[in-house]
Amino acid sequence: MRLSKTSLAVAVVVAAVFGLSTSTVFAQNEQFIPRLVYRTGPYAPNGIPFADGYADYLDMIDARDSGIGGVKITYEECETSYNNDKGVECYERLKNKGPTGASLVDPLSTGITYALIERATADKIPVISMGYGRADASYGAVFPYVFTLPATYWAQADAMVQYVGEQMGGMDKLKGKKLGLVYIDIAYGKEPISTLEKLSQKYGYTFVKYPVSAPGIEQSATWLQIRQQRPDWLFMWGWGVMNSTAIKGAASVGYPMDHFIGVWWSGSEPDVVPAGDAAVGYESGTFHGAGQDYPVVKDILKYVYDKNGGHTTRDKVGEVLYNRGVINAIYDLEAIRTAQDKFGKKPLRGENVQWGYEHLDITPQRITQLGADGLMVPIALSCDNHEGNGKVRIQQWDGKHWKFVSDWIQPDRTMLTEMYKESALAYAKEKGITARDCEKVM
Amino acid sequence: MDVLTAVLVTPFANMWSNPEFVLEVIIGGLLSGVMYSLVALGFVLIYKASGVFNFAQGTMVLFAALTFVGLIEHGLPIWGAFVIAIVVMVLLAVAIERLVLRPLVNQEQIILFMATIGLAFFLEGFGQLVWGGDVHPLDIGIPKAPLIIGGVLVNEFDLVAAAVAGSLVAILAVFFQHTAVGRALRAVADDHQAAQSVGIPLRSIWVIVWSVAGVVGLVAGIMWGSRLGVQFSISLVALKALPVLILGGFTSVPGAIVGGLIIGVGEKLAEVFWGPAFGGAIEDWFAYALALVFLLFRPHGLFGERIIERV
Amino acid sequence: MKRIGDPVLTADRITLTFGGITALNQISLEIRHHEILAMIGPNGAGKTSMLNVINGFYHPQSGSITWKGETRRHMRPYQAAAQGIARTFQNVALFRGMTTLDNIMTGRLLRMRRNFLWQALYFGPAEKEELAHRAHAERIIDFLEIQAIRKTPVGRLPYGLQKRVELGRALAMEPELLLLDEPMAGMNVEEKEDMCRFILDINDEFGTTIALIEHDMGVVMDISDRVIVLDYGRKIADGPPDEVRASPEVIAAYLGEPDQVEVRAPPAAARRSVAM
Amino acid sequence: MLYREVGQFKTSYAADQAIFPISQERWLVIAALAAAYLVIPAIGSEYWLLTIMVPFLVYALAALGLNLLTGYAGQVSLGTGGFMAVGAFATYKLTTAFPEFNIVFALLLAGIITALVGVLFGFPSLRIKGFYLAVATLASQFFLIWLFNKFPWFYNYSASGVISAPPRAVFGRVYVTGAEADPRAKYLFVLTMVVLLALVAKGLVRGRVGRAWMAIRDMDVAAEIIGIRPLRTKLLAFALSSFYCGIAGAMWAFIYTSAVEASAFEIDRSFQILFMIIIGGLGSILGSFLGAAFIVLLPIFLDNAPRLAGFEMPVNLVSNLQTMIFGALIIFFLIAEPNGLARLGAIGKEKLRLWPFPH
Repeated sequence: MRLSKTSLAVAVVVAAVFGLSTSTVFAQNEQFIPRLVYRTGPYAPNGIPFADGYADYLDMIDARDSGIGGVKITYEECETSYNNDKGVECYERLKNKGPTGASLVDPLSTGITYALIERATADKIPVISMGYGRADASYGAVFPYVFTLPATYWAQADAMVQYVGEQMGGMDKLKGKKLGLVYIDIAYGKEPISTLEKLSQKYGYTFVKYPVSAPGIEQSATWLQIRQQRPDWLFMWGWGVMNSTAIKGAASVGYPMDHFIGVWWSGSEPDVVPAGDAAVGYESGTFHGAGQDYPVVKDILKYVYDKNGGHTTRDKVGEVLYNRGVINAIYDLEAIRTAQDKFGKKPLRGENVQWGYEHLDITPQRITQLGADGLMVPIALSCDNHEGNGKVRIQQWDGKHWKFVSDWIQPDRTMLTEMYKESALAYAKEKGITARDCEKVM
Repeated sequence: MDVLTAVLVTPFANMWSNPEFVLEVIIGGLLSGVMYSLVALGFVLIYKASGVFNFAQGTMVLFAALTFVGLIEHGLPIWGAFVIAIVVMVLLAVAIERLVLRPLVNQEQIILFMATIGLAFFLEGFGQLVWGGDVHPLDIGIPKAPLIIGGVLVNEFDLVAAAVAGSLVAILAVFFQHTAVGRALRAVADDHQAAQSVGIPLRSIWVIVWSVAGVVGLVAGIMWGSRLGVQFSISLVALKALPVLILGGFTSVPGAIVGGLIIGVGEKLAEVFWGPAFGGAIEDWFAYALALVFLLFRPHGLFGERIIERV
Repeated sequence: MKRIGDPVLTADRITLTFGGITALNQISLEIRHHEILAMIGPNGAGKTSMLNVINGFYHPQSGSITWKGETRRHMRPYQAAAQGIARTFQNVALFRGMTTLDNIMTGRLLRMRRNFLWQALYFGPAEKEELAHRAHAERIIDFLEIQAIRKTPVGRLPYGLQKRVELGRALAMEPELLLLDEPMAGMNVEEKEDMCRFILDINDEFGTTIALIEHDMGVVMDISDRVIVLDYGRKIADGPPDEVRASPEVIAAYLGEPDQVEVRAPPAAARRSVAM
Repeated sequence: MLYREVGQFKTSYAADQAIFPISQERWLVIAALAAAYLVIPAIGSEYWLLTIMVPFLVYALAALGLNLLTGYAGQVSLGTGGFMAVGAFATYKLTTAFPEFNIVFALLLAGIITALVGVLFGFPSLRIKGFYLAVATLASQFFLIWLFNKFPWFYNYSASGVISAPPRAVFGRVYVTGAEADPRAKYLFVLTMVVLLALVAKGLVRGRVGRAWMAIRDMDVAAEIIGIRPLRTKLLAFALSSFYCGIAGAMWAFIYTSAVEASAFEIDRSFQILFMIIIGGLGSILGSFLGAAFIVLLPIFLDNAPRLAGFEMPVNLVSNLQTMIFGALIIFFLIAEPNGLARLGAIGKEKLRLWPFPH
């Protein structure tokens, strides 16, 4: 008896799985955006605000100006738990949704970005890895469908070094100083190393690496070493639980917080709050502002939260990662808008949006129109520049809020462009890809 | 060649040149080790009494911590939250015994192990369903300031943790040695059938053991939680406890402590002095390698009971 | 009347101790070609230990074993097996997860030559070999009259049958010397009779030399050509059944009439040595 | 009267030793293969082929490998992920160093390399047993992942340590890796590899090697006394098991995700595959496939179920519920049939034989 019950269960499951289809009915005038999010698992604390910000902005746009150019923006979230193969599954499941299929995809994970680059290129769907993913993809000639705006890890590393130099009163002061990098020992954490090594030759500082094995819940050895070697400045490429643990570690060995600068994924509320007072004075990079007093954020409160909508609670609106989600949404929609100007105000295919991204030009005026003054910086993309020369800013945690402590810093573009190109061409060679000639592409 | 020097010469040179630092690393290792032991204890208790390798222990730590912090956020005083959390863990133990262990009684180890994996998944989902995936800061007023004692840096928090672990072990020891329940537990640990035949109710014993393991998990959860903030990643500390287990032996409470200390010191020394030679971040696999070396000489761990094969 | 040949195996002053306990004390004995040798003695006398020494499971502290003219100090059980020594165990040691047939086939492993690459392909040589050995296994199954349980997992079989399968597995190795550790323990009369028949048949059909341990004096006296009596790790008698039966030492060891032997509770020390 | 052995008398041992002695079974398998080769590629969408069938097959292969080691030879291992990583990185190095080298050879060679590594890490099994061995194998897991993460040589000095599959063809223009590869080609390639390797495994376990393994598993002392060399036998198990896992890992990296970093083969992977063989059935080839199906397909189904049922739920709710149900189902199946889904099938068979008579 018991047997028949279980075998029945098996049968049902299998049958249901195989009955699973991915096609559903759509209104025709819609632009579909797949949302790869992680609201569960080890990185949920960082994934949740980002996903909320993005979704809220789309809701606001649909509520306020009923879509882009009259085309309603629809989206569907898919839970990846920051897990590469689930990310691939989500992408494949959602890429054909909507009347025109997925307009673009935001993998929201360096690992998933890597897994999607080829698939998406083959499917002609742009991959928007905003401030993560593979830096050399900024060289659009080799990576036509990958975008790294507004700045890559390499750009940020350079900006951080510039900031440090500025703090010490001149880049020449870096000579003979010791710069340390605490990083999570996976692909993402290793991204800045090449840049920082290159710069160490340029400015003559010594560069020390402190890898922390993932997930980074145990770091005492690392901090004992740091206490011993006393680097003058300390950068951090951490993620999730590692960040708060590192901040506590720094405090526990009495490392000066204002000399401890995290990557922009190490500079949000979930990273500092668990560390409590220890985190006061800790700094991090960023490419956008935090807080609620920007017109666009106010609009979200007005059109979404005042109408009892919204994915989170009012007080969480404006958190660093929330605003980052908003920024990401702004970029995506602006690209769609740009594409609409060329291809017409109708649902667009991935390759149209790709064109939109390659011609994306967010001017100061446009930023004002968007109500994002001070929230974001102007960027302009092109066929071979998929990064758009975004700027980086340093912010500091005062125990309650993140406050800017530097002006917008322009990373050393000439050096970076060279590095992107070199690395990208190596990749092209290995893959047997022939780079596009951006003179011909218009 | 220089690899050899980096491995065989430089580390010892550094140690020699800076004995104070060595001492500091060793102390740091001991204190981290204690934190591992806290988690390992839960495994040992359950394995000892029911021969089950409880894969869900890590998740139980997370679940307990989430419950505790969740209650505090709902405005309960710390002691209140603590008591209720204990009650919750006991209820959990009862449910597990009724729904998982009883139907699977007398099954092979591997099956029960698999069942606890199912349990782990369930609790993982349930905990996040109830308390959400956000990170919950937890501060129960343990001081965290760094102390410099004779040039050696010690973290107050770690000292408190060590004290907690110590007293926990002491309590368990008393519980096992000097109470009727404890005697029954030891009898069961020795031989299920025999224990039953002298009228020890196996089921209630299991409930008790899983409850105790739950409470130990709660304590571990609070300590780790106030260190990392209560979040999903806490369940991953279980991986730090496994090498401690094999080194100390699945069946020995003192083993869990000693094992923790050895692993802690070993991995920290390796990371600090040998790490650079290999590009760092070696402590994870080193802990296992260390345990493995011990196993080759004591196949059942330092304090584990050895099984005599007879023909 | 069968012809008993020269010694095939000679044990010379074997001494084996576990911690403080002496399991075997200066024991010398020989096993002659084609004979059925019985080892008797109270529990813990060291009978099983002696078998374990002979097939290399234990390594004696002193003394040596000469097998087919070649003297050895140290060897592993699988080497003994390779040299043609098979055995069964006091408490059945079958592979419970496998069927009767598979258990018996394991006895053929040593004689299978195809390596795992052939195995991987299976068809062709490996299959041919497999089938040849299957045929041999089937002959043993017929011989032991266990056709009915060919495909039954041995875990489900009654004790008596398990003992029979274990004997089959040992036979499958086509051993020259077969060591049987209490082949009839826990059997009823019919089963015992069958087992006796098998042992005798094996001895004259295959010409296998057999050394067995048995408590049932009746059986021992009936089937064995020669009897060795051990007591507390010492050899106290060695000779034809009738002679041994008469030996006063043996009678003393068994305190009472030899023909109705009760198995006494062994002294603690001895019991320990058995447990090893 | 569907399922009968009656009237199928074996006239030769050969017939009795055949893989599927009962003709119904034979037909069932042939039908399954036909479906896998003809129907699925015909009707399966890209989503189906690439994100459900391919991972399922790759997982099944890895499970198969682990089952040889754990299910048949009785050596519990948690190093599977590490061995998969060896396979993946070995293939990457081989195929980037010798682009003209056919991918099939690259895979097999990678498998052999993994086998050697497996032997290396198999040595402790001579002394260490059961759960102690299981946890000890974690040493290899963590070490290997660290190794591939740490030394740039393994990933050709790319900035991030991610390896991505260059386009490679089985023959002519039939690409099975890289972007332009046709999903069907990928699927059929993986399918063929898995089917062949499964047959090989079957051949191994029903012959001499398999019996030696099971003997060691069931009672190593007795096994030694009938002439089985424990170390050799165990190491052979480690070698072959790792060979399978290596190829599985390579296909994971090259055909499924087409870009991985070492952490894709983290400890979770090892656990996942252990779950598969326990759920599917230890010591059963079929079980490896059933287990893989359970662990791979069930979560995907549970993920989609609410949407299919037509009501929207927040993803985090869905995913948490999914985890809970998944866990509960594992326990449920264990209580229903502790010896795994394969055993469940066997019981079903016995019932069918008796049907319609109860006994």
